[in-house]
Amino acid sequence: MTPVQIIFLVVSLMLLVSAFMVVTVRNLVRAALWLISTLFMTAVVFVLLDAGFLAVVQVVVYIGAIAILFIFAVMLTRRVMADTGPQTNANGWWVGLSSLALFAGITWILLGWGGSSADAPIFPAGLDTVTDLGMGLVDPNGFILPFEVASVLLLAALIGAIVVAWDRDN
Amino acid sequence: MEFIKDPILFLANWLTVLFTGWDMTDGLITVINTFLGVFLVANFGMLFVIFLIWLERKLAARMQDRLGPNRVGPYGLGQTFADILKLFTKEDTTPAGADKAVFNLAPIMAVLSVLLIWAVVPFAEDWIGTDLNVGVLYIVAVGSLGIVATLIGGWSSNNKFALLGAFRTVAQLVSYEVPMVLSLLVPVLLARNMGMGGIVAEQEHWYSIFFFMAPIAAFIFFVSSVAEVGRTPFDLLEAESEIVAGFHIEYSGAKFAMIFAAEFLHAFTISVLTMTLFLGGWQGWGDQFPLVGWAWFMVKSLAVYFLVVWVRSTLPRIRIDHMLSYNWKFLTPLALVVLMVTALLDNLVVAQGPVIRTLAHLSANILIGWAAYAIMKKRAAQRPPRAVVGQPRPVARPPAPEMPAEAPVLEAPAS
Amino acid sequence: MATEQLIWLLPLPPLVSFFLIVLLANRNKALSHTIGIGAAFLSWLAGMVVFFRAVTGEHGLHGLGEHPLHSAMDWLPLGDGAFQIGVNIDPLSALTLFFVCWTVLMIFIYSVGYHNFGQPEGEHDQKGLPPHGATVTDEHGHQHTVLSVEPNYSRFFAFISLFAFGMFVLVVSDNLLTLFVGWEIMGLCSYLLIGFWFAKPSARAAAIKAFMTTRIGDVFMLLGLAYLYSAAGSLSYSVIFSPEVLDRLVHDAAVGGFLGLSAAGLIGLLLFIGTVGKSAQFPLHVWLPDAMEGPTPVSAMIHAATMVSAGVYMVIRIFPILAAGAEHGLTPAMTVMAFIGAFTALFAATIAVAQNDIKRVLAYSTISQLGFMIAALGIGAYVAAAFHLLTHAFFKALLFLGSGSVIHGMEHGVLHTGNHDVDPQDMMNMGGLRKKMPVTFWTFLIGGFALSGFPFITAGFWSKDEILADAWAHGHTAVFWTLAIAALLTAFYTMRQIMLTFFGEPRTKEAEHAHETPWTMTAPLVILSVFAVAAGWAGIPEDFPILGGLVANFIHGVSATLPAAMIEKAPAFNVIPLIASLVVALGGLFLGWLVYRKYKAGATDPVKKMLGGLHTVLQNKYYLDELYQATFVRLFNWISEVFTPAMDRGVIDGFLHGIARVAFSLGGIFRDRFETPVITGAADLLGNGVKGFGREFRGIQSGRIQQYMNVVLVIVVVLAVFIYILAQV
Amino acid sequence: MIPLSWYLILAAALFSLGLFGVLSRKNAVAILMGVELMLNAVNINLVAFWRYSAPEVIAGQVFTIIVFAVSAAEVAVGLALVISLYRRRQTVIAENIDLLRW
Repeated sequence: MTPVQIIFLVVSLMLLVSAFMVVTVRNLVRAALWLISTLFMTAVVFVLLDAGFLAVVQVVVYIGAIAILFIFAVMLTRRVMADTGPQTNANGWWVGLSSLALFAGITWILLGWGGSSADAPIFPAGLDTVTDLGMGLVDPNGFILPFEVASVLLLAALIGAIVVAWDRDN
Repeated sequence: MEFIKDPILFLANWLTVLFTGWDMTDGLITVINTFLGVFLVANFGMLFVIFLIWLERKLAARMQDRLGPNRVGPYGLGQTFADILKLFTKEDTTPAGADKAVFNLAPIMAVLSVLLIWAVVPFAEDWIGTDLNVGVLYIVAVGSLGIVATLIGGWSSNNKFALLGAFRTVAQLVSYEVPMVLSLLVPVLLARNMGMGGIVAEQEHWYSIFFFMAPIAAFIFFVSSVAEVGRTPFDLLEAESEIVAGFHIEYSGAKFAMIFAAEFLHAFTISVLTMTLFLGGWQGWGDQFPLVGWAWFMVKSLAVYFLVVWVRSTLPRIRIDHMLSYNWKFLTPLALVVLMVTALLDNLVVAQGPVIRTLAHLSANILIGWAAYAIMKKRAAQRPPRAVVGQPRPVARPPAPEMPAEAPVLEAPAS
Repeated sequence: MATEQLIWLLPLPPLVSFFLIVLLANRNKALSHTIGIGAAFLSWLAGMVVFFRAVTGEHGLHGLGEHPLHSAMDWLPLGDGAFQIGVNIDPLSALTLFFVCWTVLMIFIYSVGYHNFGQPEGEHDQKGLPPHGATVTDEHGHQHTVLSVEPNYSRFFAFISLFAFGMFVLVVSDNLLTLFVGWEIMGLCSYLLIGFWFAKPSARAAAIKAFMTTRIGDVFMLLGLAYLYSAAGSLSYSVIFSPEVLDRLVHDAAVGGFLGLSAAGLIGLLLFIGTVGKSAQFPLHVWLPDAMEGPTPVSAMIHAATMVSAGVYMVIRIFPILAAGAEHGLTPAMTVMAFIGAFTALFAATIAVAQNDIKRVLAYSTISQLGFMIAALGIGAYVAAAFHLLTHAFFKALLFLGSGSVIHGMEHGVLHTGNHDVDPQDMMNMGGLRKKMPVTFWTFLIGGFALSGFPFITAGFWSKDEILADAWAHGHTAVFWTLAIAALLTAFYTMRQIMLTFFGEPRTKEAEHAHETPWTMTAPLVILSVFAVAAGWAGIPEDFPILGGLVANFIHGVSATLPAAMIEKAPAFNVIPLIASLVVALGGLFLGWLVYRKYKAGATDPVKKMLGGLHTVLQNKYYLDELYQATFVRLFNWISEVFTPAMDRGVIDGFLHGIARVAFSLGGIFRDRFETPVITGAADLLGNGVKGFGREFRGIQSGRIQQYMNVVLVIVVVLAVFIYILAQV
Repeated sequence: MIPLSWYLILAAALFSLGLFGVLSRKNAVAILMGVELMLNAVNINLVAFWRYSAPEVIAGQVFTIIVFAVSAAEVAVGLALVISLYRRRQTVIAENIDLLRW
């Protein structure tokens, strides 16, 4: 066990525990806080994968925007702050079992796949992924089309969200 | 001399030699050294806050024609320590019905979000926690943790005013993040670098500091940073006269102290960031070695901090709708225009040498500023005049001059 | 622009103007007449450009016959090839275009004044009635009754614009079909315009009468066109007037050996009947005097200068067909034309003598003058007919507009006195207007002298003299003398009209208060009077003593329109017809002056004294209207009454009802035997099946999205396992 | 070093947890949180494959960025829908929102 492996295991454990809490706790604000923890841990995983830029973007986008939106939505959609009663519907057990089956199946397949035990290649020295990413996103031969489509999607979502949530009565 | 020029490096080298003598592995030495560096930076920040609080109180007092703290210690320097002592000895209350874990988490996150920023602040050449290549983005990222802290602090207090404060937090902080990020991109564009060290290094001449190239961006960044901190005139999230104290109404004792300290430290942090991004960071005249750089850093930062205090102690709080429309209808469009103009213009003039580049950017900024001013003036003229509901009435009127009861009869009427 | 393109575009401005006014400018009087006059001006401009380019072109007017300005395009795809329409300017159409352009533009301008543009709206005016005058209060507080603006002002300009379009189409077309299209557009417009004041019963009746009467001619004309098309295979001038086609037409017997005529003869006769209707020749002339119910510009231009000229134009145009085979004397068709034309000329002239309505005199005079032209054609005087057509168009338009101006002045007087019993059109009520309306007087005098054929100066003299000379030269003495007497009568009634209207003392208060008309009305009069004089100089015979050859004889170029074989040299100068025309013109005028020189108000009309009972007959137009009423109208009424119950209700309706009944019972059988059991049954079965299926399975649609996804998940897992096992085996 | 399979198994676990949340939670907001977990699992996979197969090719990171954008859009619209729903029907329980049933 190298220190990096230990760090990974600790981070993974925290990530999975947080995720488990997200889907099980009754109090939705707490679920949102656990979600923040999950997202933060995901950012750490990105760092471990030498994707620092993505880690920072993960924090900006998910924690800075999405998680706050979640908390806000939770607060806006209730009369009383406390959650009462079970937050799981009648399918809970079935869903749990089939999810577990899915996880087991994927894991089994992964373990049977030779490529999954591969080690990472040495990270090329002097590789500036931020610049490469920036160039790639605006390169006509690269990913400019998905980039533009994504921006249009965001614009549409922006307008759509405003229109949907517009309180026309007032 | 080596020590004088760069005490940090000297100490690091000395420690490395010492630990190697103790038969430690290289990895462990790096870990210990890094930990010591983190400890140093964090404690510098936390301890400097004590001085800042005194400084701010003194400055505000001077501006408001008061004396300020002057009892404890020379010039009242010990006042803050007395306050700290008082806060730590107060009862640490938790409201009934509060979400306890979250309630306790909020102050920690508040301090955390500010302290994390200091990881990328370049104090001097080579004196930097970590020169992330996405340093500017990192600042934005950890800044958003502060929003979460305020939000969950307000929510977990189980108090209506605290929740209102939390809502206002989201409205204000999330909104002002937009022009802040946009204006942050201007130095990034000019430096062709997202790292803080790189941005400072780009401003090596006095005429190439980014304040001269992008005064409007600096202004936008400064204003939206003040709003991010939530200080006057943007202190709507704690507005004492409206929602008593906003999100931290239920906090007391050490937890309140943490929120309080985080706010002051944040105020200084934005001064540091403004200075670093737009005023050349640790660069200055004279010999360049880290200790001098650090001195320049402190001087410039405190100068900006003075501005922050000045703003706080002179301006009144603005209304919430004004706050939002100022952001969305003025700062954001302006930041977008400045960003686009800077991006296009810099491509044209970057090869012309630093002086011409600065002049071109400066004139473009002046043009944009004048246009923005003209547009605002026109729109202000178009606004329908406000209905006058009543004339201002003095509370006390001077007594009416005594009038003679009847005009004196000068002549007897002719009979 | 190429001249051919210009010819194509020439008729369009009035059409555009019609739609613009009808659709957009209906409410705005000034805009309406601006559009209308603007369009007329554009067409006038185009017409002038085309005219001068045509006559000064590389071949000149004489060469234009062989090389007409021509352009055509495919229009109606037929079995083999396509029916072509096109434009064509040869000497005849160039000449016609010239006077049409001028008179149309003048009439547009004149209408502005005639319909009292700029005057207030009358209090009692309503659409469909002539304006009754408006009461205005001047600055002194006096109330005056003044002329009021026409309520349907815009509509008038729309209609005459459409009318002008029809006329231009007729003139520039290169085939008889588009000519007929323009012809019928004008027929429609004449109906609309005669009935312009449709609230007047007399106007309504006149409109219907005009429409129905000309329809009789048009039906025959259409028959002629159809026959011509089937015989010649085309309606284009260039084809039907080619020697081969003419030759074939002459030598083919008419269909069914009709009266022993040749094909050309029968076609010519049928087309000529169209002209009889359009140009108001006996016996279809009855509509024209009644058409005077329309506004004066309408009567003037439409029923004197242009539309009736169209009939003559058409008959001149088809002259090669009429004259085909005329080497052995006149063809039957020409004989008929000569007879009818001469008879009409005399017949209408006699009626005109006894009329008192200023416009009716002119209407009968028009009929008479058209008779001159028809007669001229009948004796083969092609050039003379065209010449008279040109001059007559100018001076008759001038006379009509002048009479309109007189009536307008009289209406002014009527409004002044307020005595609405006085008919402003009755010449007996006039007199002495010479001093009141000087411009109208002088121009009317010029027009009247032109009509009378005042020697040497006026256009009418030269054209009428040419007809008489031709008649004499070709030895048609009967025609010659008939026309000479008609010309004498013409001069007489013209002088009578001038004397009654302008000379002597005013016979009524209204005449005393008559007033000169505005410049929009007098300016066209002046311009037209110039042409009424000058148009004649273009056709002075070359061998005329002294005057001959002073001005190049332009009119003879028109003969170039004819096929080369038919062109005849102008007859040599002969003194007898000259003396005859001098005598009849001057004598008629002198007689008129002599008889009416001392006419006083209230006195019996001297003509009546002279003619006695005959005068009554003449005044009642030989009782022809009554005769038609008693014969044709009653006959058709009787036929209708007999056939309506028997034929319409019994046979046609019965047949239709029978069909309906059969279809109804068939429907019932289908419904009961097929529709209900088979189709409805199958559809119901399907529907009920789907419904039942849905009822059974709807339970799985719970509306809970998570349940659906759960099902999806389970199925995915099961499928994955299944596929995995399958892959292993 | 860390084998690729660790990351993949982590992502699989995160994905399954997210799926469980999506399918079992009553509250619509919580369902959206589950969706976010699943998207994060996808992101971990993408980045892991990028790092382990070809770090020079930037495509893996680009896909992640696109997923960020999509999830931001999804949350914005989804939460707007939930709030709009709450205004009209006073509930955010997914099971009660069954207007589209037989």
